[in-house]
Amino acid sequence: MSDLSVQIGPLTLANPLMAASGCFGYGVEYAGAVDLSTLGAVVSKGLFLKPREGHPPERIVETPSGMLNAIGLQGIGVHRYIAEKLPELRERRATNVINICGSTLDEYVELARILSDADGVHALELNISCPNIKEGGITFGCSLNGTFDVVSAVRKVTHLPVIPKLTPNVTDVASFARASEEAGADAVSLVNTFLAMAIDVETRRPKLSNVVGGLSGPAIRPIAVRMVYECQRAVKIPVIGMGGIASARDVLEFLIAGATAVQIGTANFVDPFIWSKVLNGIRDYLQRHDVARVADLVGTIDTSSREKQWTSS
Amino acid sequence: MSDLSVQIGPLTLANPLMAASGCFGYGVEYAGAVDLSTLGAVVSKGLFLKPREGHPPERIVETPSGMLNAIGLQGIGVHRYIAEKLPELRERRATNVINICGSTLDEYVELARILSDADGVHALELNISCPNIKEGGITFGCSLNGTFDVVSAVRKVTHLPVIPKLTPNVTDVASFARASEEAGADAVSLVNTFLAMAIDVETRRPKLSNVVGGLSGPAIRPIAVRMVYECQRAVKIPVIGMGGIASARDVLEFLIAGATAVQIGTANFVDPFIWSKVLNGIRDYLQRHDVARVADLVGTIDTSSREKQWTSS
Amino acid sequence: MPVDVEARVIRNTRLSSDYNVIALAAPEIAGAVEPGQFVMVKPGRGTDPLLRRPFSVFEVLRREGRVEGLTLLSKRIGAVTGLLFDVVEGDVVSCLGPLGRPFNLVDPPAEAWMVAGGVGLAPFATLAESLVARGTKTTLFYGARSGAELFYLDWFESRGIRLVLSTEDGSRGERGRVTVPLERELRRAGSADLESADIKVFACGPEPMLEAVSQLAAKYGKRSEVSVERVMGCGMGGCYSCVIPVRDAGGGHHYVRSCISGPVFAGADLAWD
Amino acid sequence: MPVDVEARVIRNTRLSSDYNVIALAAPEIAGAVEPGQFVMVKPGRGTDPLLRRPFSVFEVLRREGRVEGLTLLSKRIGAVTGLLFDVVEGDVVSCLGPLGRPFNLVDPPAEAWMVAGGVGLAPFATLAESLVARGTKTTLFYGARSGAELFYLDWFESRGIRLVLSTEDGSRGERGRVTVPLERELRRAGSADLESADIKVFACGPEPMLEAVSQLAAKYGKRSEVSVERVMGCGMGGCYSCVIPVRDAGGGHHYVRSCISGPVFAGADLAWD
Ligand SMILES: Cc1cc2nc3c(=O)[nH]c(=O)nc-3n(C[C@H](O)[C@H](O)[C@H](O)COP(=O)(O)OP(=O)(O)OC[C@H]3O[C@@H](n4cnc5c(N)ncnc54)[C@H](O)[C@@H]3O)c2cc1C
Ligand SMILES: Cc1cc2nc3c(=O)[nH]c(=O)nc-3n(C[C@H](O)[C@H](O)[C@H](O)COP(=O)(O)OP(=O)(O)OC[C@H]3O[C@@H](n4cnc5c(N)ncnc54)[C@H](O)[C@@H]3O)c2cc1C
Ligand SMILES: Cc1cc2nc3c(=O)[nH]c(=O)nc-3n(C[C@H](O)[C@H](O)[C@H](O)COP(=O)(O)O)c2cc1C
Ligand SMILES: Cc1cc2nc3c(=O)[nH]c(=O)nc-3n(C[C@H](O)[C@H](O)[C@H](O)COP(=O)(O)O)c2cc1C
Ligand code: FES
Ligand code: FES
Repeated sequence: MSDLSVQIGPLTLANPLMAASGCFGYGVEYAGAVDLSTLGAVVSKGLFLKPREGHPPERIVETPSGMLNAIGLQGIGVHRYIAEKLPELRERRATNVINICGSTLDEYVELARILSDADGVHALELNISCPNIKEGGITFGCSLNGTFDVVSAVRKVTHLPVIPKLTPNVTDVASFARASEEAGADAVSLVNTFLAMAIDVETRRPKLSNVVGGLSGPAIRPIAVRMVYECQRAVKIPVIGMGGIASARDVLEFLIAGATAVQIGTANFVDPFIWSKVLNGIRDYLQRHDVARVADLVGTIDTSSREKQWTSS
Repeated sequence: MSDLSVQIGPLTLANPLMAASGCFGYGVEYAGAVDLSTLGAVVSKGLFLKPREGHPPERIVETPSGMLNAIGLQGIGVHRYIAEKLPELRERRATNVINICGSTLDEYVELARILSDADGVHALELNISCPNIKEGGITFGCSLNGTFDVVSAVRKVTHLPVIPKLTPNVTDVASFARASEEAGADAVSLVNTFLAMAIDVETRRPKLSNVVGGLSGPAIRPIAVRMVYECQRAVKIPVIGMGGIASARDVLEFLIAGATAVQIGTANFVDPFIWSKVLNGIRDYLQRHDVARVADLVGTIDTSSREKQWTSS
Repeated sequence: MPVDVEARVIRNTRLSSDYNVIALAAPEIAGAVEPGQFVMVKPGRGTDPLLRRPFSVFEVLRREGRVEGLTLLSKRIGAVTGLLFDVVEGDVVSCLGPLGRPFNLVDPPAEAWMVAGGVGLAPFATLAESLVARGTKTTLFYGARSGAELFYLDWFESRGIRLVLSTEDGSRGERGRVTVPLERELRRAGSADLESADIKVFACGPEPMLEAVSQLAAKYGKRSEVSVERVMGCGMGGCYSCVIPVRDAGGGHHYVRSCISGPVFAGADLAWD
Repeated sequence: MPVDVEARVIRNTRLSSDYNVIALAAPEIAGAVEPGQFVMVKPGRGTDPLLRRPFSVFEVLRREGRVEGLTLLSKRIGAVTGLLFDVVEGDVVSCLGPLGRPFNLVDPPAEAWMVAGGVGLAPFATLAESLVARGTKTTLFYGARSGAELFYLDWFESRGIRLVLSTEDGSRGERGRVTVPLERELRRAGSADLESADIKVFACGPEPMLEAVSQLAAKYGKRSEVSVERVMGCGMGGCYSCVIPVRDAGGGHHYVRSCISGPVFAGADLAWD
């Protein structure tokens, strides 16, 4: 039996599959479909300090092999999360990564402080990349200094693993991974969604109430794989990859590109039973290829040229 | 009958449909499938000064609702293009936009000089955004100064409309549109492809010989529409939009977002007879919506909120 | 919890140029579904279309006493309903369910009045069967664009459901909106010359119709339950796309996920603005 | 020029767990196609899968003297061949063609030797018919993994084609590669005790096989034409994905587009290096 465990800084995950933030409710919604303790981790829906109503509908629209969302981070806020969701998650023995969002640096710090004291929190994912809200978040994620500042401020106040979540809406994502590493991050995760939009041509109005939204799903996978590949070569800390993963093959593609673990988002909407299917597919692959530990696959992409190379006459 | 003509700087196109560079051969390949004079314009395959062999296969790979390409700009070079292709294109009364690629600023200038003297060239599209070659091109396209310099250098040596083609692989594409406008561009076109990759998990090798390639096709459309929308609000010159257009609806979406004209690339591979279908669809829409000129649609997106807006209790 | 079934298409019956009924071999779901619950379906393979789409379970199919499958009543409006219109016997449709909160039934002597607008008929076949089984007197107010779009009338009649029909073009039943006969009958019921005035109104159809029905029910002092149709990404509470504003105690509103808190809501709870 | 036909599936015949033959109602293409030409097909709707895929025209179907359609011999290896394996009668497959350069036929007294590896059989049914019509003596060297993957043997035999079979597992014909019997017969033909030594070799199959066949033909002084299968994005010369290196006068190579300069090439022109 292959060893599926992977290491994210000080945290050991049972396997590399994490439920992506915002795509798995608070986790409890899916407890009937999947035994939460069998997941590498459950990443919570993005949490602010205070409850938020989010954007009015329409909040999603389907696009070719993808979807746009502009949920606007509707959520119950960190205090109700701790009071109402964490106990059940603890009971179900989920590994909980909390996705935190602030409008200011201080809010990130306060969230980190509060969550560091909570029982059953295993890591913090810093959402500095949500394209759907005007305040904060992505303004940190699109600036190297902003990224460095948030990560180091949070680093100072928590013993938990700190995982900044990077936006793909930048020229050079690897530089953000480096800034995160320098600031003391235990890992980076990427990608968040691509800023995008869709228009109803009959009404000439945006299909989303928020005008723009974030593109996720299989459509973005080739870009996400490239970004993971770039980041893994730029830093020594683990990279958590995501973007359009919908099968064991896709997970393996990210691992081989350089991801130590992966998250599945949109595909969980399509198939809430995806988790065991993907895990079985990975086990099968490891066996067929005689790989003892899933961690041995990470970054094993072979870019040496074996093509018949010749030059023009 | 609606007026389909649009204006790109000094150039009038019969309609807003242009064949995208690299997706229509040199144009002559498709002369049997579509009367080239009925297209708004034919954009040539990217041309260097010298012939190029391009990358070894595999050069393309399909991805969800998209494709990666790393052709590597195989081509016959500008001189053979003028000698072997332009005469037939002239004869077929095509409106010819030449997509030029250089490794240095001087090469762009020389290409512009040579083409300005050629009969039957109607505009220059500056490919400063090809993700598939190491030399030049995208290094200009990812730097505001580089973009400004190439555009102004070419501007100085040609009377032809100058259209820099922007890469989407940047944090703020609108700033590149502004730099282009300041440097004297007549229009900007976007998007070129997104840098991306795919891995064969069985061999752990990249699927493309060039490791990375450019993502095109319907998958990228929502991102491209957003970028066109941003650019159109940032500049006064026309924006030529592309990225995943595969139907009249998609063309209309780009026009409403702010594109004055559009290019169709990947979808022409799927359906070489797409051109008349799309034109008919546009005509039908204009009639149904009682719009006299297609140009009247440009940028008519209505972002005013008509949703029931209310705030949380 | 819901199950996911790769359901074979048993048959596809076209009712008009837009409406069809698809019979799916999904006995696991059909055997568990309650009236008002829905399934998330996806025909074909590949990632375009990507997301499943929500459909009410229309009928539960039984053969020789055993549950064989279920049907969907589908109106063609876009990508997935277009594919569903064209499926043929032997094709496979992924079907996840049952999902959502069902209608709350009523027992005699209370009466049930079902109000359907167009494809909003879908949840009322199973509801009618459950009501009839309890002996609850049931009426179907059913409105459509034209008589050619009023389906399954015999089906309901043969089960003893009283039909009150209306069409926008007047080609069958009363001309105009279904709320006109509904209000007339509510008024009449209020005047107590009807056998029973304990009536519960169930509605499914376009949201403006649901709003009107809820308000009419309230006006005449009747309970109402409406089944809403918001765009759903997952059907499981995971994505927060399907939210609808409900009233809260303080007089304000907040968004709840219609896939897990609904799709059936008490008409009085929704914040129709 | 090619035409694009929304072709109805007339029937889908499964030959094994991977191979099937799909009959398509595309008479416009079938009536125009020459042996060795191909079509670009796309089953289903939506944008995943996105691109068409190239397939040789396998048979031209005739009914009462009129061209009715064509068939494709498909081997299931991925997304589109998977969908084609599952199509049912009445489904629609977009079919663009005919495309590419055909084989150059030979007339008696020259002989034609066709060499097929696996699904590389596909272009040889139409080629055989054209050769037979000219009275050209024709042999099919046909190799596959096992006897169960040798298809249409009766079809070829009934048209007077001589069959030389080989399988990798030896379950039918000679054990091993198809190039073994090919070389033996080429050698024998060179020793002039055969009726005619003017032989043209046609090959289709995996590229290593095509390379070996070209080299054998050259070694024994025979002309060869091979049909190559490169990944094709458009089939029309638009994308430059399908390139293959050909020799040029100076002793070097350059890439040409196999969709419009091929898929059939003289074996001697390709730079196998
Ligand atoms: C709980 C529930 C039960 C439903 N039951 C049925 C049923 O039994 N039969 C049936 O035919 N339909 C039913 N619907 C509606 C059905 O889900 C939509 O018609 C379907 O999702 C459209 O998918 P599509 O791919 O064909 O259209 P798309 O291509 O996704 O959309 C086409 C257009 O319709 C709009 N649209 C999409 N979904 C909806 C919606 N829910 N309401 C209004 N407009 C929409 C889109 O914005 C777009 O403009 C139900 C919906 C819900 C939420
Ligand atoms: C001119 C021509 C004629 C052809 N005729 C036939 C025919 O008659 N019958 C038939 O079954 N096939 C034929 N092929 C091959 C056929 O086009 C491919 O099998 C098909 O494109 C695979 O599509 P897919 O979506 O099933 O596989 P994909 O999902 O696209 O690919 C699956 C795997 O196969 C690889 N692959 C894709 N295309 C090819 C290829 N051309 N050769 C080798 N590997 C490939 C991919 O890289 C990938 O690893 C022909 C090809 C050409 C160029
Ligand atoms: C509906 C929806 C809501 C999301 N909410 C969040 C969020 O709250 N915080 C966050 O960091 N990312 C959020 N994301 C982004 C995902 O976590 C993930 O980064 C992205 O969707 C790409 O992965 P995928 O293609 O597998 O979905 C959300 C995505 C979707 C589709
Ligand atoms: C095979 C291929 C070759 C291309 N070659 C060029 C090129 O030579 N020059 C260029 O500017 N863009 C090139 N492009 C980019 C397209 O012109 C276009 O910007 C991009 O594909 C997005 O449009 P689409 O989604 O409609 O294909 C190429 C794209 C493809 C798919
Ligand atoms: S549909 Fe996803 S939360 Fe309701
Ligand atoms: S397949 Fe596109 S050029 Fe040959």
